[in-house]
Amino acid sequence: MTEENSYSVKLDMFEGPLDLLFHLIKKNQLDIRNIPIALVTNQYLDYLKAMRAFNLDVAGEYLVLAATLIHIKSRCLIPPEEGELVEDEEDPRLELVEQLLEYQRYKEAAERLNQRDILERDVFLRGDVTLTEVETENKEAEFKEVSIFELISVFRDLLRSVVAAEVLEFTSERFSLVEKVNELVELLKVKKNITFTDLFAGNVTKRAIVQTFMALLEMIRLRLVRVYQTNNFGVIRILSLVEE
Amino acid sequence: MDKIKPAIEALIFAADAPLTRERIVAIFDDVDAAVVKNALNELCVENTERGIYLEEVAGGLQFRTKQEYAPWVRKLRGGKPFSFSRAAMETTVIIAYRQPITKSEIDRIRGVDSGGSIKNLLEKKIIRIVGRLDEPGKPILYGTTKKFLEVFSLKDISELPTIQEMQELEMIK
Amino acid sequence: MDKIKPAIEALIFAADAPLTRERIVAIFDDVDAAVVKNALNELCVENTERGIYLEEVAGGLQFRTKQEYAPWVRKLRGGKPFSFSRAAMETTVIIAYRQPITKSEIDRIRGVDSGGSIKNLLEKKIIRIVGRLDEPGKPILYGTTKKFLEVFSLKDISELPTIQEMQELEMIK
Repeated sequence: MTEENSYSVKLDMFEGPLDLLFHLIKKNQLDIRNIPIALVTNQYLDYLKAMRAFNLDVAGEYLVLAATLIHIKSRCLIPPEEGELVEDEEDPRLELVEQLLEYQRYKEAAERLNQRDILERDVFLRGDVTLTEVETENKEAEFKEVSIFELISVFRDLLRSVVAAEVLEFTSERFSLVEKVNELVELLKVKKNITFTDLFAGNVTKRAIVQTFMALLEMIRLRLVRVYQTNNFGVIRILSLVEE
Repeated sequence: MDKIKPAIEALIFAADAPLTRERIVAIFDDVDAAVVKNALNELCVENTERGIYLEEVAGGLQFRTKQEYAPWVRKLRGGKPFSFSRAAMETTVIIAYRQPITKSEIDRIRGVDSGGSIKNLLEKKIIRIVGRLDEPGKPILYGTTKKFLEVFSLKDISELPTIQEMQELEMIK
Repeated sequence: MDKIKPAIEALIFAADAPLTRERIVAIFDDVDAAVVKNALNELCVENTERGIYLEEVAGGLQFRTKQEYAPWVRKLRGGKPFSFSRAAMETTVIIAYRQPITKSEIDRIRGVDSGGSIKNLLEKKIIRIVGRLDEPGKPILYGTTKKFLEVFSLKDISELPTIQEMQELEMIK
């Protein structure tokens, strides 16, 4: 194993140069307020080298911080000149330390925020509410509940008219066919096309299979679908012809 | 799991459409199906002192606000609820029983033009276009939607009374 | 009205967004405001054996599924749970604490370009543009939205621990 492999990191593991620096501080169990700048700078540069070795694009920000670290390191190495007041000499690490502390606060705050009950992860709303649309979208019309008896009374009146009696012939077989057709229309709305085999996948009883098949025939008759095959023994596909 | 009932409630609440019993049973695949089914049955008949109740609708289960609190809910929503006009009702009935059906067929049965009602019902998502007839002019075919079932509190389309049942009902009245 | 509590529940359930206490009080205009307020307070602290609970969020009240049932709800919903990348989370938190804030200030704090995260958060409506700074280039100022509060289950922005509290926490360490 080469030395580079011990730094086998993905660049996207870090959120940026500060995050990488943080990682190093934590790894070496260092005090942010008193960073041994030479050690950290060397390790930081090693990481950058490793990233490059893995052909990862090292973003400009990483190089900027590298330059800053090298600059601080050089300033730390220069002994104070004679006669200079040492106490007045600003710690060359100070600005970086402040930046790191600030960043740390937000990192921790982000962590705490992440521990809250997050919507759509930990807690959920009534399913038919779309959160993004809450504030802007016009609400769909609301419906007054209609009882089945109101429906029947309308129907009864319709039956009295001559034509209606003649055309409103139906049987329960017809209902199940309609239901199956509706189900397949719904399915095709989502999938656009399905295979013949998939169509029958959910059917366990002989009756269900017959029903599905009858529904398919009805849909072909009504030109709701087209059934096609790409080659002689290929998969049979059912394609929706319904335009939205 | 001992908290199966609240877990089911959470599921039904979070679903974006009425949730079928099969689907619920399938989701609790680590729980004995009989236990889930039993819990479901209990939930359906429980009469609580809450503002919402569990309704069996459009083939599944859904929470709804109790009817007695409708006046306040309407006040919240603002505006009047959509109510079906006589024409819209007739058109809906014909489409429900005869789907898929063309406009000209609806017009023929009603004896008047149903264009306005159809447009209205399409907008309200009570009906939808299911396809086109392979005939000159390729007339559009209409059918009912899941929303239709929800609005009329029907489990599925077969819950609509058949002609025979209808005639029997007429006898009773 | 003796059934004020279930009526309030129905109302909150039916609302598409967190419902403020004021709005609820206003809807029950025929009931003494103190009675409504009292019922609201009771509802907020009630700990029921249900799958849903009442959360005080973004200035209002809202029903949500309890956290303990999240695994099943996630199973029902399918797909990946809503998740923020670390970058998005950091950007969110910086905007939350420092709003109104410019992109260059966010970039400075994070030490990295935050353009991608900002775009993402704008799309998700977690943040929004609140104005422009009166400076050369008129940089855009960002702030958090109501949806931010909703997503992170916050009553209001002040529920976030203050920077001072955070610094104190830091001292303890």
